[in-house]
Amino acid sequence: MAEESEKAVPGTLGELARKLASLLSLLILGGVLSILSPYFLTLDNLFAIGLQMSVIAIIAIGQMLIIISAGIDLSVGSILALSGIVCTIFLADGVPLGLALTGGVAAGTLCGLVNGFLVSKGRIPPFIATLGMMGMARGVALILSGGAGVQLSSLPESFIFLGAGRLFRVVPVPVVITAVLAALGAGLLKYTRLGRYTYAIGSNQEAARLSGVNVQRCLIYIYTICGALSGLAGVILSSRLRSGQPTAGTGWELDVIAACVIGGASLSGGEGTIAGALIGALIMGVLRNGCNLLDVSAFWQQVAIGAIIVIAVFIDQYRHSKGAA
Amino acid sequence: MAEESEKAVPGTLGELARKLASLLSLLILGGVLSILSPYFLTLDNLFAIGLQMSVIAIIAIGQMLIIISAGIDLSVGSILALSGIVCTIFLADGVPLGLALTGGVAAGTLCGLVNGFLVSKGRIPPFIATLGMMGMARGVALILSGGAGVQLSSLPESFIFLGAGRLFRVVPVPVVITAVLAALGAGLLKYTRLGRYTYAIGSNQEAARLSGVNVQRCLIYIYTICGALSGLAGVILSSRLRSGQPTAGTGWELDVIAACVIGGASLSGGEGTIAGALIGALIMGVLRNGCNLLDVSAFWQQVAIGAIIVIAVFIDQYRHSKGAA
Amino acid sequence: QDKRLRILVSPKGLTHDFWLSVKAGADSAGREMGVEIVWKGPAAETDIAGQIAIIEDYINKRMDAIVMAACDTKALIPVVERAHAEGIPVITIDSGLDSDIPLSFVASDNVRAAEKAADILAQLVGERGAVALVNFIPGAATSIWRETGFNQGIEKHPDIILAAVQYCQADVATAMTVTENILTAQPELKGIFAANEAAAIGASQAISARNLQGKIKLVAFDASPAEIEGLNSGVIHALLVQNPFAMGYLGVKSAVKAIHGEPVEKRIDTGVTVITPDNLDQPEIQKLVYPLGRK
Amino acid sequence: MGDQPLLVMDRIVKSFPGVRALDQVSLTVRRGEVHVLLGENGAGKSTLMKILTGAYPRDSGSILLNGNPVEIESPQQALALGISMVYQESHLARHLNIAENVFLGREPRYGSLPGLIDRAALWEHTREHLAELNLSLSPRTAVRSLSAAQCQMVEIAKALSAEARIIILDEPTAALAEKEIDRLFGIIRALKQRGVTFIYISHRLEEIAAVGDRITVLRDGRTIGTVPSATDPRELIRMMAGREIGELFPRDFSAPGEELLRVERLRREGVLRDISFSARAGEIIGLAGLVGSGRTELARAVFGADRRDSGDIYIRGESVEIDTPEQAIRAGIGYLSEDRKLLSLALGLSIRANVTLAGLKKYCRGPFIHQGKEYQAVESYIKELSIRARHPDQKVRTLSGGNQQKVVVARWLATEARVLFFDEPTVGVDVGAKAEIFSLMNALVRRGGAIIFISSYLPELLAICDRLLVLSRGKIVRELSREEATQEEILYYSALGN
Ligand SMILES: Nc1ncnc2c1ncn2[C@@H]1O[C@H](COP(=O)(O)OP(=O)(O)OP(=O)(O)O)[C@@H](O)[C@H]1O
Ligand SMILES: Nc1ncnc2c1ncn2[C@@H]1O[C@H](COP(=O)(O)OP(=O)(O)OP(=O)(O)O)[C@@H](O)[C@H]1O
Ligand SMILES: [Mg+2]
Ligand SMILES: [Mg+2]
Repeated sequence: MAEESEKAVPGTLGELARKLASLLSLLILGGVLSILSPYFLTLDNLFAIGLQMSVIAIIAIGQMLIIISAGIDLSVGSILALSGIVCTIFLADGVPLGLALTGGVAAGTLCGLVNGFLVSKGRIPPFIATLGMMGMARGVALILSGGAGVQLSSLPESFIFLGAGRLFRVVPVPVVITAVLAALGAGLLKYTRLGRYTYAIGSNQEAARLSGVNVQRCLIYIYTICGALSGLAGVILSSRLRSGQPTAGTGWELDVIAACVIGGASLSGGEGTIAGALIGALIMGVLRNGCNLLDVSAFWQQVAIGAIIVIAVFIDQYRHSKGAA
Repeated sequence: MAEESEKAVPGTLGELARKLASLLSLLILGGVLSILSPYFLTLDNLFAIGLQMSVIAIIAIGQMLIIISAGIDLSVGSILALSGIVCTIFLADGVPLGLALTGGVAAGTLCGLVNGFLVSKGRIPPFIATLGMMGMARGVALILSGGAGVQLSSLPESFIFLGAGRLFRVVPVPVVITAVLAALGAGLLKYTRLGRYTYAIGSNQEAARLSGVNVQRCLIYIYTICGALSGLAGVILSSRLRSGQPTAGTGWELDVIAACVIGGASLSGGEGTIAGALIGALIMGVLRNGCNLLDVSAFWQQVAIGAIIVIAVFIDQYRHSKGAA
Repeated sequence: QDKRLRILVSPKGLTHDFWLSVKAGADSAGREMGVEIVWKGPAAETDIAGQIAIIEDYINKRMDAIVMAACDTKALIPVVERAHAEGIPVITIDSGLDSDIPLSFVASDNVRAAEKAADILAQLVGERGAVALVNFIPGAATSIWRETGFNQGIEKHPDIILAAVQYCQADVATAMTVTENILTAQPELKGIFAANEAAAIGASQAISARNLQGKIKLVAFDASPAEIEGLNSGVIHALLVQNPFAMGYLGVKSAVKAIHGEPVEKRIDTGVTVITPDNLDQPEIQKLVYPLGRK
Repeated sequence: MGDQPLLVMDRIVKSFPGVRALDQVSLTVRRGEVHVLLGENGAGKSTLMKILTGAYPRDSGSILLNGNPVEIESPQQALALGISMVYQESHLARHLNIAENVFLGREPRYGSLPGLIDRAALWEHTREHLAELNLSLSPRTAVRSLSAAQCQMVEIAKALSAEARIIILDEPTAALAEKEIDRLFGIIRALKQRGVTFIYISHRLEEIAAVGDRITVLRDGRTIGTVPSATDPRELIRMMAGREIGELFPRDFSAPGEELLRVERLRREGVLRDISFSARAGEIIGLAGLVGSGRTELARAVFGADRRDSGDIYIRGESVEIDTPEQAIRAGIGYLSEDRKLLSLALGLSIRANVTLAGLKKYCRGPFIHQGKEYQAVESYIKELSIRARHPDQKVRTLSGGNQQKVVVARWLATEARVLFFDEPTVGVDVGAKAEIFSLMNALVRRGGAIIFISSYLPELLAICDRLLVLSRGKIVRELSREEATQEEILYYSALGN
């Protein structure tokens, strides 16, 4: 909102306050849950949350880039499914693991590339371009798999390790991957030209163009990165599920976008951090986990999660405007 | 895109070109289908399309208002379900028809009102506010119905008429309702203050505020109208389904938004017409219908629809920039 | 023009082995009887309006008969009435309609089968302790029947408590997540009933990820290859298997009969079979599990 | 009680996080006067006025209208009290047409039904107001298709049409040329006769003398004093800055060097006709012309921001391919655009990100930004241009208008471009900062660069350009050397093609 943005806190202090606000929501949520359920604050459960959320979080990193550039990617869930299917079909056909993984991620990357082309060269609004890709990637995933899950008769150890392994016997591998990717993403945004241009495009695309930024090329990069990350997430998920599922990730696009917005991104672009994407993804994960731990009935769970998403953002908004007014 | 807006054709001529472009996509689509399938251009089939799309189109009218104001409403599908449930529960409890219908629409209106409050007074980004409502309304629909469809033992004739009746024995009632609402919506946008303010808010919210427009009140009106229309659509759908379905309308928010964007709306606000919403909804409907008539396999259908959505908008975009450059 | 009969077979969903087996059965009957099968269902099992649109479109396309698994017991009545009015015979399979128009209903009894599942699970956990239900879509008829049946079954076993009910939205990843969370919240859990294929696969992944196979008894519906795999590896202890192939096959056969004006049976029960590691190798079970032969 | 002041703003305090923008500022305005607010960039002028219109809440202090305390909490309330304002930043809804913008929030009603707009009356009233300003535009023209100057005129029409008792004009002439300014002053005088009171903000001192009655000077968020408009400009500058300003137009002229840029037969359908000119090292070339004469279009076409229909561009005698701004920048051409909000600034980003946006490669090793070098450079520009900011990472949105403009100037100085198009670079910049910008321009051409300087403010053009190109209807109608050029001469040729 124009009004709100005018009150924005300048400089690093504001950024910090903003980050802290969503972090605060996360901590409150965690605190409440630890009181309500003795199982919440166990290492097992925390890692389980991390594991459950890692797939969403990896996609959220890519989605965050796109949202910062004032775009949106609705196709992430479908790309995730397609990549998982491609990877497992390769594995089922006896293709070596490395090649199968690469194939899966490549499928996602390709979809992202197409998104990028449609948005930049084709001038198609991101919402429509990726909505189209959402249908196409899902359709192809269904066609390739014939509609059924792709079962693997023999599972390479290292494939299982990707989704279910533990580093040093403790930390789940997907969590480690997420952390590494998040660090890379944050570095990209902060320390590279592409990152800087992403913010500039999201804040004022025409100004970026008139400053010599090759807007089209940047957009292609960003959407491709998001596609690649969705592809990687799909491969990891299929390792966790030990199969390729053509319907995996249905509706996750909204979860991922919600994670980004809860984490402080603005859909009108120019704002957002990778840390925010992670915190947002964690809030969503903790919410779901908490509802299950407390055995909230599935129907009430929908109500509760809906309400808490709104409240989390409201707290953020409120602190934000408080700090500034 | 900033670039695009700069090249925009000024005044009414541009509007017309834009409208014609999506109309053109629709006509091309219709033409191709009439050649490919002898069943397409039959009165039965055309009314079937109209009937199938009327629910989506009614919601799209409300969604269009919100998109013009630079917002988005993800909760329309859930509100539709909730309203249907409320109405059918009332009917099942023997409440008189008029009251039951009012109750259903009122439930939707209330949800819209809450959306409006969250967005305007609560300063919660529309995406998040309505994402929350999407969960809450769906949850309440499930709770009220106990998760199962609400079955009606006796069906009042006039209730059935609402969704399945034919005016003068020919035109389906929902199609008539859609036409009337569309005319009202177009009038609202063109001839009333609220309509002009909707464009102004979407175009430059701060400018509207500084000109003395009560932005918050306008937003509340707009979201309430969209809620009411979704509620009405829900009541009509439950008449067509002869039952209340708590899972009705799942995922329709994307269809509705796509209809608006295909019809020329811009998600960054300030642009769009009711005629466009109708054309967009029709394009989506004709696409689905065409895939059925041509026996396109369900998986390929997803691919095809995804591709055609992109192409339709591309044609629009291309003509648009052609006309202006 | 081609004089071959055309029959629309409309399932509730297009994915998962269950519906693919129905399709296999329908196709096989189609080949046998020389009719063309059009396979068309909504994208999601909750998309009732989508199924209505499909049936409407195919009535407009003048199909010779419609075989359908109804997404809702009431909502599809008006279109079916229209089909009837146009003289198109309708057969329901798997999920029926509250209407007399369908000439036949070819299905197994979900409530009874789920009740049986409760008995088996109770027996497996030693008639004592906490069990959980991982169901699929809240509000879907089959999902409700299975929950109802399971509840009825559990009530017959006084020392068994149903500690948690969660839904997986017919999505494997969600099923895995909710099962993990149930396992965390219910450390005393003895057994799980997974009410469909996706729930079963997700639950078995969650159990084996925590190395609880054998300790948690898992009883599940359906018999996809992944579930058979689970049965072989000891994660799943019993499967309740319907006969989707027969539903598709008999549905189409009845439809052809109806087109030719021959009488058809109003209710055909395709039955439910319990598969355990012990009887898996029996030939009739193998036929049920691999209707098209082993892949 | 003829002596009672119309408006008193008493000890107004307003803080933004980290900065006290207004510290006990008081302002007394008499009925029927044109009261000028004067102050350096960031002094608090706009903030004070936004408090008066209810756009910002104030922290403390009181507002008296006709001696009665009033609470102004929203723009609606201000309008109801008869206060309207032309904001420094454009506030038009670009998707609506002129009439809808002019009457936004005050549409004529139709019939008794609530909410209906009398569209015929809307067009008619708007046409009258436009005619009053001598604007020959249809009320139904979409605002997005107007040039900056036309937008500004529409904003003025909007403020005047509100029939307010107090009209606030925050730098209304920044985007206007001589003719429009004269017309505006005429209208101000006429309305003054009718008892309307004006508060007028501008950085052009001779304007102030021409139209103002009394002047209140602000510095660093404090009131320095109120003086009559006849006060000596040097005294005013001293009050504003708290110090003497050196030379206002620092420039040393020397013989131009090699040819840097040559443009031949540039054409763009309907906008530019057969434009040829060249620029040499060490030159500042002025582009003069009326609003809509195509100066901006010329710069944009050379810079690759808009499509050209034909024409060749040579850099140091070699033909270059320029179809995008990226290529132009690579060829060493820069373009500072006239609309800082729409076309220049990423308002939500930091000063640092904005300053280095065009020249980011300079601070990079491969794809990586060398943050230390970047901070250093940005900090030095903040000092050189005296940008009033607390930190290089402060968001540009929170800067005052003039300081935002300086950020844009810094961006182009920070590139390695040797040929720079400066389109109205001094819009909204105070006297002192203007001198600093000119001195930087001077330094740049002395190092062997060339600047093509577009300004609607003729004294500026005359003072610092080596030669002037006069544009009319998209054609260069005359080239004037520094010696030949006078205001009359320029105006004469500008009007030629019309
Ligand atoms: N929204 C805001 N948030 C934070 N600080 C602000 C905001 N708006 C203005 N300021 C600060 O308040 C001070 C006064 O700004 P103001 O815009 O009133 O200056 P001004 O006198 O109008 O200057 P100019 O001549 O450049 O327009 C400046 O230091 C500016 O940075
Ligand atoms: N975005 C636009 N769309 C259509 N026409 C435009 C647009 N911008 C400018 N024009 C028209 O192009 C012509 C020249 O443009 P412009 O006014 O920018 O020239 P200028 O000499 O730079 O004047 P200014 O003093 O306003 O900068 C004018 O007739 C103007 O109306
Ligand atoms: Mg100012
Ligand atoms: Mg210009």
